[in-house]
Amino acid sequence: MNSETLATPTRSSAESLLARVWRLRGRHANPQLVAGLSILALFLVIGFVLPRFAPVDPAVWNRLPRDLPPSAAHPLGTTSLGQSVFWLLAASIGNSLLIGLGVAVVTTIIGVFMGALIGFVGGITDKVLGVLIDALIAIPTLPILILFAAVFKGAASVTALVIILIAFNWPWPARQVRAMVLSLRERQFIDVARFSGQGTAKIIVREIVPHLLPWAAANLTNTVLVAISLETGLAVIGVSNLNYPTLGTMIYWALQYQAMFLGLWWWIVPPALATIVLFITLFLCSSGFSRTQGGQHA
Amino acid sequence: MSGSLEIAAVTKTFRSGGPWGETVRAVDDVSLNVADKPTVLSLVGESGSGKTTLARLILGLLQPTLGTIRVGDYEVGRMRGRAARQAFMRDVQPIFQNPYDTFNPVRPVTDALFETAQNLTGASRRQAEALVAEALKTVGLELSEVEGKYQNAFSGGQLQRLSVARALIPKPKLIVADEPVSALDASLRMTVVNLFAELRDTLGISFVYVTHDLSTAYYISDQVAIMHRGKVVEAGAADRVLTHPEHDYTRRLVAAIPQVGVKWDDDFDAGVA
Amino acid sequence: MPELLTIEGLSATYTRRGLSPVKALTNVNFSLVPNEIVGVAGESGCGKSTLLKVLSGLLRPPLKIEQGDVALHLKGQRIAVTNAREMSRVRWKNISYIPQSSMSVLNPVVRIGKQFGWVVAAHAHLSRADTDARIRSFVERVGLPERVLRSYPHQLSGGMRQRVVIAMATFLHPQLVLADEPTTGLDVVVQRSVLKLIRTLQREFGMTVLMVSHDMGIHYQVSDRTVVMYAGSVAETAPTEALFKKPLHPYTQRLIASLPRLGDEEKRESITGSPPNLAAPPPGCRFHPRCPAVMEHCKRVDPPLIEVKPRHFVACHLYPEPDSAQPAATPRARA
Amino acid sequence: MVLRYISTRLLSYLLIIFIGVTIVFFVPRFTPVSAAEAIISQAYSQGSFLDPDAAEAMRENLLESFGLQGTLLEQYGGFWRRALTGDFGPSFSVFPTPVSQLILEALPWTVGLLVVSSLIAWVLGNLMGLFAGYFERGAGWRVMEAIAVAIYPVPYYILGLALILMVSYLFPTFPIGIGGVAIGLEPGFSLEFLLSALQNALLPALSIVLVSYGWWFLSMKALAEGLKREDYVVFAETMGLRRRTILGRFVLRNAMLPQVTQLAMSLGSVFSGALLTEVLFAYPGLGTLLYTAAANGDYNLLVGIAALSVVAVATAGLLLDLFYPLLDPRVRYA
Repeated sequence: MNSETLATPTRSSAESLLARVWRLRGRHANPQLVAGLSILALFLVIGFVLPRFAPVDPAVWNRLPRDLPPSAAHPLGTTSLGQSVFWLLAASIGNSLLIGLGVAVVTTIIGVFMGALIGFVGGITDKVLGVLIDALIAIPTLPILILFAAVFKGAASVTALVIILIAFNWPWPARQVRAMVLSLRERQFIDVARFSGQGTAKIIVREIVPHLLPWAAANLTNTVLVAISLETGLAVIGVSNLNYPTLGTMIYWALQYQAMFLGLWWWIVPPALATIVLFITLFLCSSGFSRTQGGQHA
Repeated sequence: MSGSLEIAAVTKTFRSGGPWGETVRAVDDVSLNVADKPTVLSLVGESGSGKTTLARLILGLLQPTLGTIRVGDYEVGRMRGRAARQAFMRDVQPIFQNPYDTFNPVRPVTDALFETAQNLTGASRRQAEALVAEALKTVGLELSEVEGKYQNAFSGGQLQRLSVARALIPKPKLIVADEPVSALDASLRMTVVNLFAELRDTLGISFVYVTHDLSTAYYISDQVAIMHRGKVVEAGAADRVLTHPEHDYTRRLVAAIPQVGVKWDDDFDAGVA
Repeated sequence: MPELLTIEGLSATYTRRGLSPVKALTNVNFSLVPNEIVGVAGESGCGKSTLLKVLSGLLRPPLKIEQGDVALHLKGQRIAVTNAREMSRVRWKNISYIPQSSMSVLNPVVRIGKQFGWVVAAHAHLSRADTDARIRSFVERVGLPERVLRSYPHQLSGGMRQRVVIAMATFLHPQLVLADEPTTGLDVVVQRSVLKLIRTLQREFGMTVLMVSHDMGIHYQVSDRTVVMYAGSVAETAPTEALFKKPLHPYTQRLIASLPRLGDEEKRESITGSPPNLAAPPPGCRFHPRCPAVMEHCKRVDPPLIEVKPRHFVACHLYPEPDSAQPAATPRARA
Repeated sequence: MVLRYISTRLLSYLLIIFIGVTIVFFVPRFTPVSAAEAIISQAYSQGSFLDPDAAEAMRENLLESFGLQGTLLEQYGGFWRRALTGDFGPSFSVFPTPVSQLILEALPWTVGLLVVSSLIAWVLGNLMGLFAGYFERGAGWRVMEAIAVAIYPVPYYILGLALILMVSYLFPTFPIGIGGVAIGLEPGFSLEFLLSALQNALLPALSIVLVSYGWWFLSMKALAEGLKREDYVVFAETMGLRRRTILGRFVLRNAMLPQVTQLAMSLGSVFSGALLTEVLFAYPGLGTLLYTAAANGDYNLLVGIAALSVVAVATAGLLLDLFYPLLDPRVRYA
């Protein structure tokens, strides 16, 4: 007998994930998540809607006069390559998010599927894949990514990069989902579901997956962060596809043209700042989502 | 179809700590028989005695390392194919210890009842409704008052009755109840315990009642098996085993129950355990 | 006999933003005298654990005392449990605590002997060697081999760990020990020996033990006096023998009658209904929706706790108030 | 029992190295274009820097590295034979210096920078996180948390970039250096050399310290908040133990278990984004070496660093596994 059992029933853990997030606006405010999602929405608009209105393709060089400081015509000035920083930034944000989301969505799906499968099926599948997953996690990604990217310097497409990022990132969610499924599998309601005549697939989908959703949302945003960070890292040292505008390649070109030392701050500061804000935003979302998990085990 | 239970020389070992770990005999060469008539068999023991493992073996949730278990016409764990397993589940149903974990917190409690009806009896949604309502009535609940609610809307006692109702839907011959009342307050326990006795008498269902509580075991059992460190140390008619225990361990167990009305004798000393 | 602890008109609530406050305790009155074991019985949500939290003086939000007075009386000095400063001075030296789960109350990565040493060092000024020697002999006194002092908690059985915790709680010979379900999770044979240890130490040191347990059988075996709580209030309190021989409150009667006994074929029934939601308790007597002897009066007026027989108090309208009795009398134990 | 514990760990250690090195071998081969061709053409395009003899020698070596003469299995076997002796061939960008020599020269710089800054961040972050988690209610701790939240998710190199921007625009007088030491200084234990090295390591170290400080602070705070509610901590408070004992021997001691694990992992993963920080500051460590190798298509050097990173991370994990039981009595080689 404690305060928990005395209290009126806890808020229904049956609420959908979205409802849970939404309700957090109110009394049990989760300001982190609300702030994170709001700024993320802003980034999505800047990255995916704004570029449609670009007067000139920002990816093409030498369309505009070079090295112009910010003005009414060019809100963030122009680069030494004759691009509008403002429109280039919008396109870069969009592309970075696209890479991040692409990697994150596929990674999370593969991870949840593999984790749920090996966790629930167990046995030899679990042992073999478990070892593989542990090894893949222990292997540092960046040097191998650089090795891969360097071998194809220039030839590696963005798609190839995304595929490699997926290949190296699915083991994380898989391992965590496996652990969660292993503990969920011990819950009584799973045994009850078996004795209700439910098949394995239905048990996974109906009984287990709903418990993984808040985690999956947290993992998704976190993977967006990791993927963008890796891509940016590769771009900053010049081994990704440098013709594809992303936050990383934008910083790369600014550094290559000595923007910092030539006083072209409007070229280097916006992408750096945008990257920092984007990372903080994604982190707020991801840690906010993990906090909504609290209601799960009421 | 019958509800007889035949446990023949069953041993279950677990490995602790990985593939090179030590082997633990959770259930050690246990043989028990329950005749084909409505019976309550209690498996009584303390934590680690192997009683829950044995219950899970009977349910087929674990496979015996050695020996066989037969329930009616089935050899547990040897059913092949979904149809055979479902047939087994029509005859044997479980009730678990923790009422708060019996129903998935993210789904309405009645989902599990409807799924049982539709999967195991092949009923349509409408027929299922009648089956669910009937089962709920047996345990003293109305479908209209529970439908669509989640587990946190119920007390432990109500959840445990819902759990019994779900188990009753396929009209089983045997219900295996693992510590079904230990999470309930003493004043509410007898509702569930009396319900078992009533179901045995009216519907002819046999029960395997797993418990560490000797008083309720005495109260409803026809037969009792006392388990200690994986072995059955004493088994027989409940009245005989619990009021005139022969095995030393059973005696110590009986002597240590804090019963109202029987004062402990002062020179009793169980020593440090 | 002077009182050791007095509880007068105690009401406490759990308050949480956005939820209606939970009235965990309502107008609780009783007191403890030196050298007795008082059992507090009751089921989930009856307020027994909250009571222990208040008595130990470890009040933390969301728990809050609404009304009433709880005080310790030590050597003529009166210490309110809400006085954090004074309480921290007497804690463990004069009033100690045996928690529920010995599995998790010991630091898993520190040897028992070391943890024991910290407890002693925090309250007594002894030399290192002196401390060690006394701890060693005390550990033997509670029936444990000396080697447990060199062990880590996970290397001990549940019964041994609980003995360690009991030793820590009684080492300084406190006048009052609060025990919260001290045998939960232990097997019955071990439970019996642990309870026996508590009683032996209590008699030997002349301590007072307030023991909370949901198990009526334990109170029957161990307690000198039993307090039965229901829905945050005291329903009945009496010397244990009298309470079990002739319970007066309908709740106590039903509760005892619902317990099956070995060798007894009598049909046992649960109490109908379930305990009230303390965020919105029923008016009048809180037991009235479940009471077989309910009267109109019970639905409106909360019965006061009155002494119907010497040292036997009950809060029920079935027992008329004697003219002389003051309303809301405090049951005083007379030893 | 001890033997079993060690052999299990050793087995998984070897397995990780096996899988990791195999990936390093196969990744360039599982690609649509022939990696060898790509590198050979790159090598030739850089042939202008080399005399024709050296270019030819390089080509020979490249063919040998890729083992293009044998079957895939033979190539793989040859790769292992050379890898086990630490022989990754000559570097192409600094031909014919052996890769192992280049790595050995760069390693002390990286280890010095990363180990020192990681340890500083670890100690500071854990201490602050401990107090912030234990005394949750203070407003000051909340501000610190907000700062940590704002810094931790940013990759090291982006923060490094931000630091450079701030320093060059806002505090132009700040004494930063680029490179390992001032130009012209010979390595040695002279005061001048050490000071110069310290000065030049300041900014890269600061960016690493800040980011990892954020991580340690946040994780320690979460741990301390959780531990504060653990039964044994509450009981210790009930028993009136000294606050110093509770903080040190109960909260900190138990929080150390996961934090040491994490530290070992993070020391092992010096090959993460922290390496890229070096590039920004032209700091002469492994990161810059990796960058040069990538920029010049120095295949041997890239493979050498990648293989080294696999071994280093796996070794850190193994050492952790072997020492962990000393820290946590519950796993005493069981």
